[in-house]
Amino acid sequence: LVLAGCSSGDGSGDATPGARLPDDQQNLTYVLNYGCTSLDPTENFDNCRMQMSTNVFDTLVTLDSKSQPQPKLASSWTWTDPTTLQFKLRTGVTFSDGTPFTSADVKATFDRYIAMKSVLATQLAVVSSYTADDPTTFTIRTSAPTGTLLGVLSMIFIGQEGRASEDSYWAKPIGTGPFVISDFVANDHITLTRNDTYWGTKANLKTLTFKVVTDTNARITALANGGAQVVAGVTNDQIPTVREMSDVTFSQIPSYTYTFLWFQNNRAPFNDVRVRKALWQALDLEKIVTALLGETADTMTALCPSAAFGCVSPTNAPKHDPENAKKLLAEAGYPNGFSTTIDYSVANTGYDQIIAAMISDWKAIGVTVAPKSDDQATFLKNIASPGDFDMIVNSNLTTTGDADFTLNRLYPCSAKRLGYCNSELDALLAKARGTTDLEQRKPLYQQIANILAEDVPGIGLFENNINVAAKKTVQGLNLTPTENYDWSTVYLTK
Amino acid sequence: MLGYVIRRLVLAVFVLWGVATAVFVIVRLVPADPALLIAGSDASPEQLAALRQKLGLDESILVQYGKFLGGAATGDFGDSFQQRVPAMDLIVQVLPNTALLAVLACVLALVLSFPLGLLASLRVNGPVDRTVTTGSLFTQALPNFWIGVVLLLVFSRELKWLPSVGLDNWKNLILPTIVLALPFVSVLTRMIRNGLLEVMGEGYIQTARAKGLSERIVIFPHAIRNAAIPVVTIVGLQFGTLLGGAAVTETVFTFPGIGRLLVTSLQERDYNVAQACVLVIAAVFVFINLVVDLTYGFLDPRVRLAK
Amino acid sequence: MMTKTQPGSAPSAAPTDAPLLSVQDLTVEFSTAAGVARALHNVSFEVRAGETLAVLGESGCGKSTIAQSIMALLPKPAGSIVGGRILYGGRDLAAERVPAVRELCGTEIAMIFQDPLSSLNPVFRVGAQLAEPFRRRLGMGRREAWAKSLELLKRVGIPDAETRIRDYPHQFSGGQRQRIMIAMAIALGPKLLIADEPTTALDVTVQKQVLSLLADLQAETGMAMILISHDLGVVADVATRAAIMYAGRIVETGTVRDMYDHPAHPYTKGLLESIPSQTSIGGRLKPIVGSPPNLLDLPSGCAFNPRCPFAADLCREQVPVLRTPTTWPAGHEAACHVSEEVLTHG
Amino acid sequence: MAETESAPLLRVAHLKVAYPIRSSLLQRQIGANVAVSDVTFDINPGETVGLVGESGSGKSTVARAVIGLVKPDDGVIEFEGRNITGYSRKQLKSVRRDMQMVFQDPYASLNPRLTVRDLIAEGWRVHRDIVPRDQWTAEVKKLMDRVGLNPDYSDRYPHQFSGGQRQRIGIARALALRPKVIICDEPVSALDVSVQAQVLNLLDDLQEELGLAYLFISHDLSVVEHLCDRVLVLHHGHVVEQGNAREIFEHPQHEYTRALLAAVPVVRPWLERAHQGRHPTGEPPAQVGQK
Amino acid sequence: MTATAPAPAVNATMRRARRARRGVTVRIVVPLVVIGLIVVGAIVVPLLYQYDPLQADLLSRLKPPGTVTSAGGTAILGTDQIGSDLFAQIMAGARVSLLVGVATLVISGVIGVLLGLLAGHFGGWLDAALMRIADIQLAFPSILLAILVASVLGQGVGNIIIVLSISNWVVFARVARSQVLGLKNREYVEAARTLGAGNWHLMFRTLLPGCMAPVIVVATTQFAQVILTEASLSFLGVGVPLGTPSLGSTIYNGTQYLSTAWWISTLPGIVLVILMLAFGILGDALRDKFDPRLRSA
Ligand SMILES: Nc1ncnc2c1ncn2[C@@H]1O[C@H](COP(=O)(O)OP(=O)(O)OP(=O)(O)O)[C@@H](O)[C@H]1O
Ligand SMILES: Nc1ncnc2c1ncn2[C@@H]1O[C@H](COP(=O)(O)OP(=O)(O)OP(=O)(O)O)[C@@H](O)[C@H]1O
Ligand SMILES: [Mg+2]
Ligand SMILES: [Mg+2]
Repeated sequence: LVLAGCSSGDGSGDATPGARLPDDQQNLTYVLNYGCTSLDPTENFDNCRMQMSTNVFDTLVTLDSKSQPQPKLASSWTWTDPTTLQFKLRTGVTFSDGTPFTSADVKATFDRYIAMKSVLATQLAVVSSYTADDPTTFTIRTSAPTGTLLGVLSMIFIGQEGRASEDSYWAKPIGTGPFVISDFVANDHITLTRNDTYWGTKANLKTLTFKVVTDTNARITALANGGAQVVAGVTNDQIPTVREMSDVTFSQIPSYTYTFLWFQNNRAPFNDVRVRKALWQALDLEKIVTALLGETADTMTALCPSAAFGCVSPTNAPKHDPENAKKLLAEAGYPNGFSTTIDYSVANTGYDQIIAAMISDWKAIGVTVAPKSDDQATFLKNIASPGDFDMIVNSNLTTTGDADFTLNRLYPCSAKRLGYCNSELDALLAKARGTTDLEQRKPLYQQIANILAEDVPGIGLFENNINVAAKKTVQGLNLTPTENYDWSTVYLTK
Repeated sequence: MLGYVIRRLVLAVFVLWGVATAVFVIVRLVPADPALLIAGSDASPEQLAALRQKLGLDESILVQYGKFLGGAATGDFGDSFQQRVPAMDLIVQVLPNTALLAVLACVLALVLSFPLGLLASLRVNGPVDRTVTTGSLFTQALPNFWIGVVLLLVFSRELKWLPSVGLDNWKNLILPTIVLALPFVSVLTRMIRNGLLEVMGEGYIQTARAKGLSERIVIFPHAIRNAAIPVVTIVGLQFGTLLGGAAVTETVFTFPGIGRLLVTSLQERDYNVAQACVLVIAAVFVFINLVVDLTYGFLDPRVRLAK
Repeated sequence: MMTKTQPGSAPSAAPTDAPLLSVQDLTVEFSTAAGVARALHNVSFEVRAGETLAVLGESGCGKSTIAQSIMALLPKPAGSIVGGRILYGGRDLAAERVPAVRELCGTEIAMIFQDPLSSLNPVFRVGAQLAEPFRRRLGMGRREAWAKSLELLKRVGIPDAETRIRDYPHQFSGGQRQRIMIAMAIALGPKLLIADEPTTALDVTVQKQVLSLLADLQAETGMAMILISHDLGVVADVATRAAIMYAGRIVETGTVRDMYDHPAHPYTKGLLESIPSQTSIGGRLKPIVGSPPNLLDLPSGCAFNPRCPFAADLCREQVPVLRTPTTWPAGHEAACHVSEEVLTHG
Repeated sequence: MAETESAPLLRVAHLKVAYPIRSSLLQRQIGANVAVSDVTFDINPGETVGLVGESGSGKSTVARAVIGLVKPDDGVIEFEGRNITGYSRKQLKSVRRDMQMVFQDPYASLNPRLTVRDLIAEGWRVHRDIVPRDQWTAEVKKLMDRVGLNPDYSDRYPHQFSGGQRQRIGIARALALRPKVIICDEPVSALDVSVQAQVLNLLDDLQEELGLAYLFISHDLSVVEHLCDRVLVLHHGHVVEQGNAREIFEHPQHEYTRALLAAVPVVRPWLERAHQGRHPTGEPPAQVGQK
Repeated sequence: MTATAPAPAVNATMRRARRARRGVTVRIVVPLVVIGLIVVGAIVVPLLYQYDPLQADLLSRLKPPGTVTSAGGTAILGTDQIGSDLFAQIMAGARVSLLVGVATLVISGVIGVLLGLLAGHFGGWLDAALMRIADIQLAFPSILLAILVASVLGQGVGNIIIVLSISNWVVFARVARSQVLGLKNREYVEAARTLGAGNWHLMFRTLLPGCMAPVIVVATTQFAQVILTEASLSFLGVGVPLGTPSLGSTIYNGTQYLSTAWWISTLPGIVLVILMLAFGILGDALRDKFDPRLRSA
């Protein structure tokens, strides 16, 4: 299904799992490093909603580790023509409240997603119509051949017909998944209990608690004193501490999360590609990432993370070269550098250090950059279309695991996010999306990556790893690059 | 007495109206779009517009203000933007936790500071006094988040005696209570010390001594009762501060309290929840201080009868 | 309660031979930011049972300090007894530990203070404060002590005592508060009552009542009294003997009548002449020139010499001792080198 | 002594002052406490009028009303023929040059944070035309000399002086404005007898030299008897007796006046006989003073 | 007590007196000296070190006290998470903290005392209105203001001063008002009135000086409070921005390294404690000095 994790830590050895704990002790707490404000996956798709929805809902299909679609609520599907996709739905599935699952539920869910006009809805914009032909058949027609459609569908969580249009339903939803929500306090915790009527393999855990802990010390402490069994978001500086704990395994895999820098491409001096390139060449990202993030991140040159399909490294990426950077600046008419600002959100802990390091590098080529930290809400306002900033640093998630999701959303002229426009790129992006054959899409993305490296609308800074520390008693956890894990396979041993 | 309470309540309503208006204006002055926070930076303009309409943010400010005041009067602050449940429900979830914490911190502070203050005042300017006053200044000088983290590392991580996050049982209350009480102990200790010193110079203390009462009795009912009067006032004010100001401690210990709810609702621009939090905190504050003033009258007959 | 002396008007009560209280060479110092002030210097006097001794003098001359020394009420650590003895019932109170002296307070020696409002605890009912000596010192029960308090209140003439006993101090007038203070002081039947300016805060009509109350009580119980005052009239009303103080020393002592009629110290004479009288109406008063000395910076010799119209060289060099000047009757003493030369008796 | 032919300097007629009783919260007036009512008297230039009465009888209230610190509820106050009753603070400013006050408490009535020089010159800061600024120092020294203070001490603070000296500073401050009448609210009550005599003599001398008039308030009858030409006896806010000082002390008419006189402790009670003549009904004051 | 006893007793009294007297002076002088040293350090040290808070030296991160950095210098107090010299950073932080404290106290003190004077002097509806506003301010969580100002005006030292001033004026207003109410009926204020003094004269020449002693005492204690509040603003993400380190923000950033690099947060914490202790002791000593009842002791 997905990449197997949970044993890549060096000190872990091959643990011979102890005996399973009895069922009434199968209670696991997973500490999250991100907030949970709402559970509605149709509105937005932040980490928390996706994590929770993955375990409470089912989707029609899921993507495996090689981004290949696999059946879930849909037992099979066929492209009856290049723009028509027909699903056969699984029978005998019920929601956790006992209502049976039918194609009407799928249709109602589509209605909801489209009505919410969220980002996923824009991904669904190619869908021209959808019909519930009979209780077990669901058909989607698109306006053009779409290679990414199944990827998008892997993120559509199927809700209940009749109630799917109500906000209150999604605030504490009922799904067909292996777990049921029993308690939710925003930004504090979500408690899931096993769905004993689940159609598939029933979950091993009796209860699963997602606990929001934003303080780094408290997170590790919870792991140390038994307050939690699994902890996400171990920072680089905490890794030695975690490694020292004898009953804990530390695991890392690449994720779909990455951190990037944007220029405001239509604002001087960033409207000059030489300036943008100079700022890139000034950065010794290798050193910054190694020193500050260590194993928790890898440098990148593309604008989306290499774990995702199509996110290939450009062949022409500028190298760290302060001398050349100075030269480029002089050519662009800034022999003595200039002053500018860099904007970031205080919600992103750890950015302070990275930004200070980058500012130091830029100072070496004569560019003075003032840091400007904003409260998350203000930051969002600044980066929402049309962006109001000189430079920003932010992180993002290629949710679908496909380059199209990130690149086609942010960099076409129509996106108006960072004042960047290149019609050649637009054409390539459209072409890549229209291509269903993965092998044919790959070279297109190589071209796209090269154009982006040439134009430097932004800089890919680093790809974040998933850094999870878990007690050795936790078994069966498969880490995935999306950070949404299927907890139904997890169980606790003595 | 009843008339006094009624008049105080009238004033309290005025104060709460002021707080309500201020919070209403302030949350709306803060730039940022609540819709954007719900839907994320990638949301489409259509989605944002629809959200704003749903949240009632497309209405004129005056209409919003009218609705807010009208609702607030009946305890209905509208739904949380993010969670789509009544804002009041969220507060009801966390307020008792914070209240419990605040009460415990007050009790702990009083229990510690009375003997310390007394001891210091009895040995004024001596080594004990110096130790107590310097110690109290010392604990007050440490930022609470620092103490919080240190306690967390020592008692939770290293010694594994106490849990570090959440509120599952009484053990979760210990560390936050200590952190909240520490600066309070310092303030109270010094207040009690200074109050006692002041009172010990009063004529009635001389009278009590001249009656031949032992020093214990001179201090115990005579001095303490008089010195307690300003202490009660401070406890009232501090209790209010504890409610609203526990955000830092609650964050360190991931404690589900109203301080954290207020901070996150502000960060999320969840106007209704923020407004409700501020008003509830203000209401508790005003109420506590009313109670304090009544207690004050109870402790000091001159106040009650001179009303 | 002692009944040694026969009832009668206090000033004429015959003193028994052995003094009840004997203060000998009492010296008290206060340490202040500016230096050490000697508030009392070799002060000696005696009080006999049934007798009233007045201590007279201007503000700051050390009157209250005497009272505080006897009652072990000197503010700690600023003030301390550095010399002399306070003999009471064969014990030296100056050498006893504070708790030991406190044992005597209330039962043997009691005290009332100048300001009756600040001397009552504002937060307790007067009944409770009155009952305290009974409960804490005699171990009486609540009810019994309360009944005793009520009796006391009636005795000092608080009208409507049954209801007023539940009131708080601020609900009483100044005169009434002072009566309550007196009630509290006489509760345990002390043998000696020290009244530190008991009427200074009261106006004349009330003062009169309080003074006669004190006189009546004294007549009834035969207790001795030290009346501290700066009012020559009040002293004459109440006391038989008086000690005049100046800058921490007793400068003259004797019977009130003899002292007023034939002062043996220029200071006493000056005081008496400063008072407006029949003869001065419309004319000028004869004040003592200058002002009282600073205790931290006393003049050499007689402390009064800079203000004294008769000061001779000797007065500036040598501190005069208390003595009976020739032609003055025995028991009348003054600390002046030149009493005989400048003042006359008879 | 000036007699009634000439116009009085100060005329007070039917003065009534009530202090409002306010609710503690909304500051609404919920009642009034009548402190004095129907008080009528004159002060002629160069005359001393005494005001006696027990504590709380309204003596200070009369003084405060006359000098304009409280607004009368009824009655007329005329100064040199001008009705100053309804004067605003601004209008009163001119009157205050001619009418000054000396307070009871020499400790509380001097701003502890000002030097003697500043205290005395404070009035000139308010009334800028009296003494030009460059002569302040010299004038202050003159005044200090006048009231018997060492002019070298002009840079000292009040706490560095004794009670009698402080009261002299208070008098110098009042004199600085060159008033015609000084209201003395118990100026010697807080002083020891020896110092009291000095201050009384000073007041006497100043009156002779400068032709000042005094409204002299005291509860000490012997002082009033010594100093005053005419006396008003105040009881519960009413004037119960008024007239020539000697007359009243020798032949008190009102029962209250008699009680008051009888309560005064006599320095030499053994000379009681002499006093009997003055107090024909010298009985104990009964319970008059008690409320 | 025997006749020979007095001599040692005199000495004991004098000694105690001298010690007490010295006590008060020492308790005023020593804190002032300590504060002075920190102020001088805060001005001089960052200059000497040519300290740039944004200068990262990634090879010398998290080095313990006494380490030689990659640049060749010795970091006597170690380095922080980006390799800055901690000593220089602490001193620069003290500079920011002191600035915030002083500026806040001046602004809120001036406004608060002024309003307190107005309320106390004029009384009536003005007093009632101002005191209700004060109540509103007290009942209002200051974190809200902090977030407002941080979002509208951005993060910055100036904005923190604004926030803290707004939430601190009430203390001064209340102290000044209660003091004025006490002074108002003092005879010396009446005396000024009888001179014909106007409102301005009464408020600023007569009442204001009388308020200053308690205001100064309150100021010293508020100073500590302000610096600590600034630190918690850092904790909540609305404190001083990156590039202007305050003591509070340094301590906060260091808490994440408490278990691995204790010095980052502990050393500035110690400096903060020393500073607070100095102010606290100074405040208490001033209180003792201004309190006539304790003066003679
Ligand atoms: N606690 C103290 N510390 C320092 N000096 C003191 C203290 N108490 C009294 N003194 C000084 O001792 C001297 C005598 O004071 P005391 O109170 O006995 O005077 P008094 O005669 O009672 O005056 P009054 O008539 O004003 O009550 C005064 O000069 C006073 O300044
Ligand atoms: N500011 C005030 N508010 C209300 N009542 C007052 C005020 N000042 C005085 N009174 C009342 O007015 C009455 C007269 O007071 P006043 O001060 O004039 O008396 P007095 O004769 O000067 O007394 P004393 O001898 O004690 O100074 C008293 O009953 C007093 O309680
Ligand atoms: Mg005294
Ligand atoms: Mg008066």
